Amino acid sequence: MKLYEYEAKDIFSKYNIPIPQSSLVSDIYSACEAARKMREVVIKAQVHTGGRGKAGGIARASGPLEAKSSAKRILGMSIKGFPVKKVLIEEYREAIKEMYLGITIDRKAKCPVIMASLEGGIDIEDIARNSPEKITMARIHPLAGLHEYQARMIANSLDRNKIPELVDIIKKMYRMFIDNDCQLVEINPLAQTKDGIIALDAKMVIDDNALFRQDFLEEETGSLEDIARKNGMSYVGLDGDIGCIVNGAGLAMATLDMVKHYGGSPANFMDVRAGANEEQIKKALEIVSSGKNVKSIIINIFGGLTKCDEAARGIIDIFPELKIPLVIRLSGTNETEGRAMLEKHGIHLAASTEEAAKGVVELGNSN
Amino acid sequence: MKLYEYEAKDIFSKYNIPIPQSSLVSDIYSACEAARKMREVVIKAQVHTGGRGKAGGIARASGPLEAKSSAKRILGMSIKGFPVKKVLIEEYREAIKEMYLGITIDRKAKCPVIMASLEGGIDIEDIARNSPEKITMARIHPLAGLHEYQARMIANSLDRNKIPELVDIIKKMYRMFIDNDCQLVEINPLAQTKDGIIALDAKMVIDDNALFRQDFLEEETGSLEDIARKNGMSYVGLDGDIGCIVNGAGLAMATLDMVKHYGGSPANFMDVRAGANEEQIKKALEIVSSGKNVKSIIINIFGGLTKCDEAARGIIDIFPELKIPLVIRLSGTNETEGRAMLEKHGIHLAASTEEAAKGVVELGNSN
Amino acid sequence: MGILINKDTRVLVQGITGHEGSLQTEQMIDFGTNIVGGVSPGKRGLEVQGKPVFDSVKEALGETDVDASIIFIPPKFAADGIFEAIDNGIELIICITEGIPVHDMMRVWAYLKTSSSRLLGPNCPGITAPGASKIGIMPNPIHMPGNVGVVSRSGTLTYEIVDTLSKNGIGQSTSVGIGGDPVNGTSFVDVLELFEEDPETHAVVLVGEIGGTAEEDSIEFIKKMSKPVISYIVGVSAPPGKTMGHAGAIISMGVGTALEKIQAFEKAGITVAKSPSEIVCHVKSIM
Amino acid sequence: MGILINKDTRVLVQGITGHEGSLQTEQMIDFGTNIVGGVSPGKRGLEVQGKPVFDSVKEALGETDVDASIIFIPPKFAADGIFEAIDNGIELIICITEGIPVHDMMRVWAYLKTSSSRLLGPNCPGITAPGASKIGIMPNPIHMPGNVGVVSRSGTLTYEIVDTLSKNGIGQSTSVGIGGDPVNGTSFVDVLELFEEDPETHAVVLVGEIGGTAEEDSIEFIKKMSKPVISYIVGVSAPPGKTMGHAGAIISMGVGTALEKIQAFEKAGITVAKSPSEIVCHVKSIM
Repeated sequence: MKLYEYEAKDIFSKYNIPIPQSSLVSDIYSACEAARKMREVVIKAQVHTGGRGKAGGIARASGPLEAKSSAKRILGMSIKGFPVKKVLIEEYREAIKEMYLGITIDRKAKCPVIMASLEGGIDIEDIARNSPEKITMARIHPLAGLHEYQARMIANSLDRNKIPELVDIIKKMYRMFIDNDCQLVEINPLAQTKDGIIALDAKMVIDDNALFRQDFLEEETGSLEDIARKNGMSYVGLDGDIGCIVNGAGLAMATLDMVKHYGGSPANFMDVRAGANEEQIKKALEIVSSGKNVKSIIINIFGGLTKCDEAARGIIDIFPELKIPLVIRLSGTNETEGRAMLEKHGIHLAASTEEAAKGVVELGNSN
Repeated sequence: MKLYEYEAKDIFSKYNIPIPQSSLVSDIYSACEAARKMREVVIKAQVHTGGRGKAGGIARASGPLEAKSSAKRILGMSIKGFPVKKVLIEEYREAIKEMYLGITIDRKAKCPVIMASLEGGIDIEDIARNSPEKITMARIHPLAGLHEYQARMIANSLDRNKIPELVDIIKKMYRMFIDNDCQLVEINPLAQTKDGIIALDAKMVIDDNALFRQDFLEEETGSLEDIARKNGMSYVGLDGDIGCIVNGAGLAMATLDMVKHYGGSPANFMDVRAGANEEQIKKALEIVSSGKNVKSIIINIFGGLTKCDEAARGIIDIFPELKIPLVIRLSGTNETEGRAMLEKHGIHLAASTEEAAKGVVELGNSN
Repeated sequence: MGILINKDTRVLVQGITGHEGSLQTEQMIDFGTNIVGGVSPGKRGLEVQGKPVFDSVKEALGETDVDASIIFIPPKFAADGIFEAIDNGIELIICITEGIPVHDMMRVWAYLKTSSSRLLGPNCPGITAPGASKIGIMPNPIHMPGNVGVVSRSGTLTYEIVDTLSKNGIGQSTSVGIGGDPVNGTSFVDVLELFEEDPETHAVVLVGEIGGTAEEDSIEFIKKMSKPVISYIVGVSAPPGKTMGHAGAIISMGVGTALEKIQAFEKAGITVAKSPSEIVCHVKSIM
Repeated sequence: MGILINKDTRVLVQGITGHEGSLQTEQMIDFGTNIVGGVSPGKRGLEVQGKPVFDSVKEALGETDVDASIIFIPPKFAADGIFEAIDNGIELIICITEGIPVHDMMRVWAYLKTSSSRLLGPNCPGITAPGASKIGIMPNPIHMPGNVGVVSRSGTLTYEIVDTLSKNGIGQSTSVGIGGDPVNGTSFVDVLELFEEDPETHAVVLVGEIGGTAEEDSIEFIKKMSKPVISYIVGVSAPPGKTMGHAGAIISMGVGTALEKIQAFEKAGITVAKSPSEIVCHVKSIM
């Protein structure tokens, strides 16, 4: 779960990591009011995507009027498909030097890794790819935690003259990473100003699997992704016209690959997960069929924990209302019962993933 | 550093481990006042020694007057040489069942160990010796910390019907053990009452080496032990008449053994530690010579970090005022300089620990 | 005999009284697995599918020998169950649980390295040795004894592959799901090493997917193997940056796309099948 | 050649710019130890006794090879220094620091076990191979090359024993102080194993003291040794329950009195000397 900059900065401030003074606003009058209290401000779009600067989602303003007009422009924007509903009005702080500091999970070493670079403010992925020697890394033992010497080493790589200040930030940041079950905490840029070191931007991604022990609230956007998640499923919208409902991510990817292989174009990726019941299958069909441009649907279930008769019941429940043609494949647990139920309703079944994929693509071509 | 029961219970209450309501008092009027607020009370001597119950340092009273008279008796007591200066007036809680719960350090396994027994209230050492099968133990990985299943296992061994309550206490107790750098945390008895499980007694020992990062204040008793500690040395009073000043615990023990071997009886054990300087040697002589019954003193220095000439200077500084005969042995770093300085003042030196020990015993015999 | 398990392997079920634990215990017993009992705190004295339930792994070990443990504990307590199994010296731990926080798994991994236990999973379908034993949740009927080893990061896709092989007359020595989470206990290479040593395995089917570098990390070992390896990697159609169903499938820092993996495999001369039926063709052509 | 170190051992000094670190570096250089540099955070570029100072162990390793590290860091940061040495793969770590919190050392010990480093100490006088190298703080002049191995839990008492041996013409192969803290890195048995294997060591003097069971734990190994072991255990006159100078010497739970140790040794047929001069007698009688 991605946090917005302002949410991340709230947490930063709880850990006493220095951040600029700021106000979150969602209308231009509040923006104007907020800017009145500061000398020079930055107006920043709050969206869950990178590159908002390049897209014009960040503006500097001196004075409330200028802030108001910039806020007006930004609040009307949409960045990479994300409408800007809130902006952060933040006190402008001049950076003498911009650095990068981040903590993420090193999948290969299976431990947290702290990364720091003197080249802050820009895309860290580019630096990692093109000049990895410009990144200092420290891998953290998950049981022993961050060693003082490691914090010092990272600090030393950023600024030899600000070691205690940087060590303090690094230690707090690591604590924050652990306490909040983060997959990523990032300060980019971490700026040196005349009044000390300060986090100008803040990014945090929380492990979805750990939300049961964290206080973060999922945003209610009403999107298909959210509805699916609330029903214990996983939905990703794509550009094509074939809806795909599969149990298990691997089989789902295989199904999508196959659909593409036969010349089709998936409209989405819907993983109903292990053990999906009648209700979930029904819900999955509802969600997928409500996706824009969906012209046909493939359902591919290999029952393990998921039972084929449960899946069949879910399909039959919604089948009469459904206006989109289906291609179904059911295998595994209670396959015979499931197939029999569907066939009784005159629903034809494919024998394998490949046959089903081919079938759904042909369906599209014949339309 | 041992904590008093009331200090330990203060910490228990910070961690929300249930304890009886209580007041710490040092005079009988306050004792009376405190007892007025409770129905039935226990008056408990606050001393740094075990066995206060057997010594009469604990009394039960119903009503303020009875409490007052018991407090009067106990505040006048001395238990194993410790005068009772404070008593805890504690609400009496009837125990349906008395259990033992403790965390200490397993030196062999080099990790914390949680111990629990259904036989609470009595001497856990006796149980450990005589019926070890009555103690359930869980060794804790110092980096991984207490696992939930371990807390559950310990809880299960105490009371199958109170697992969540006990798991909660065990987890808090472990946290307390770690946070406070404890060598020991003990609840004996941990009592089951009609209102739930409660810690009736509390014992905590803090690692002296960790006091730099803990808030505990050493008690100011003005004892020779305290004065020595404040001067970076370690003093233990014994029953004999030969004062012993040695650098290093091992050499000190060897010296004491040798003194005993030759028929002498040490009055103390004074370890001036590695790197003792002139001032410390002087202070050590002051402390040791002020001990009661000290008829002669042996100084045994094997200089490593401690320099023999520094030691000699310390001895010479105080020598004129000293009324007790000395036997001195100096070896190691700057030995030649040290010996020369002492000999110039007519102070004779022994050539080895054994010679010095023999010498100091003979000195006593000749008196 | 296949790898890691055989018909004598004595299996303890951690979380046996839960819905899934109980259901899958029944399935495993049907398969012929030697289930010796289960663990469920506070449920000592119960029986599930005729097997005794204990309060703790330690208590179970006081009553019976155990070679392997399978974990059906919910995500919140699953890591603790793994710690308990490790501390009690269980040699093979198979964790089925999906959705364990990655921070928990990093801690488990660091702990595991200090022990001699092997962990399969989490978020995996377990392991099946057809005709001998199954410690996992793969559907019983799909398996067929034979000489192909299957190793996969997926769940249902593994069933699909195993089922396709069986239906085409290709039996398996052992099928292993290593799990799709970013931090798991057993890698492709760990399993490939075992297959390479196993006389009953004549060829290996490796099923990979986008995310991480688990597939790439196995290339050097595959090149040294004496046995043929057929690979199948899914997720070619996945857009970069999207999570496709589980945490393991995040494409980050420019590594881990299916295409990159396929290209790396092909460059190393490893056969890459484009579909389950192509796997069958390749296996038939070499056996 | 003695054990663990020789004249070629390249030594890094962690905490080299401190008072003690600098002083002892000078002494070690005088002894002939191959000091390659030191570490002191923020002091890069300085020189101590002509040796370069680095900000970190990693930085030092970028400039020079290191076989062993000696730690003179104050108690508050000493454990961190050990972690740094372990993480950088230093094979032999000798920690002189006295007064490290026992909780820190328990964490260090658990960490150490996951590595291949050996830790000597803390709160120890280090190790001396007479005529070759000294990594520690034992006074230079007391040593004499020879064939007796010395292993001890004490500091100054070790000097006393080594000095007494030398003055009586008995040279040492290596003298090792394992340290007196309750949690330390190297045990008597670890050192005895090395002495048993070392052709230059013909007999061993073991110096023990009250507290813990380090001495008792070595009995089984001593009984199996081909080389004679003379023991000396101090603290007979210590009253039970009193801390005699350092944390290692607490008598707890009825184990660890000097008398119990002596009796256990004598029961196992191990020679126990009653004084340094008796050690000399025993050693002379067998060599």
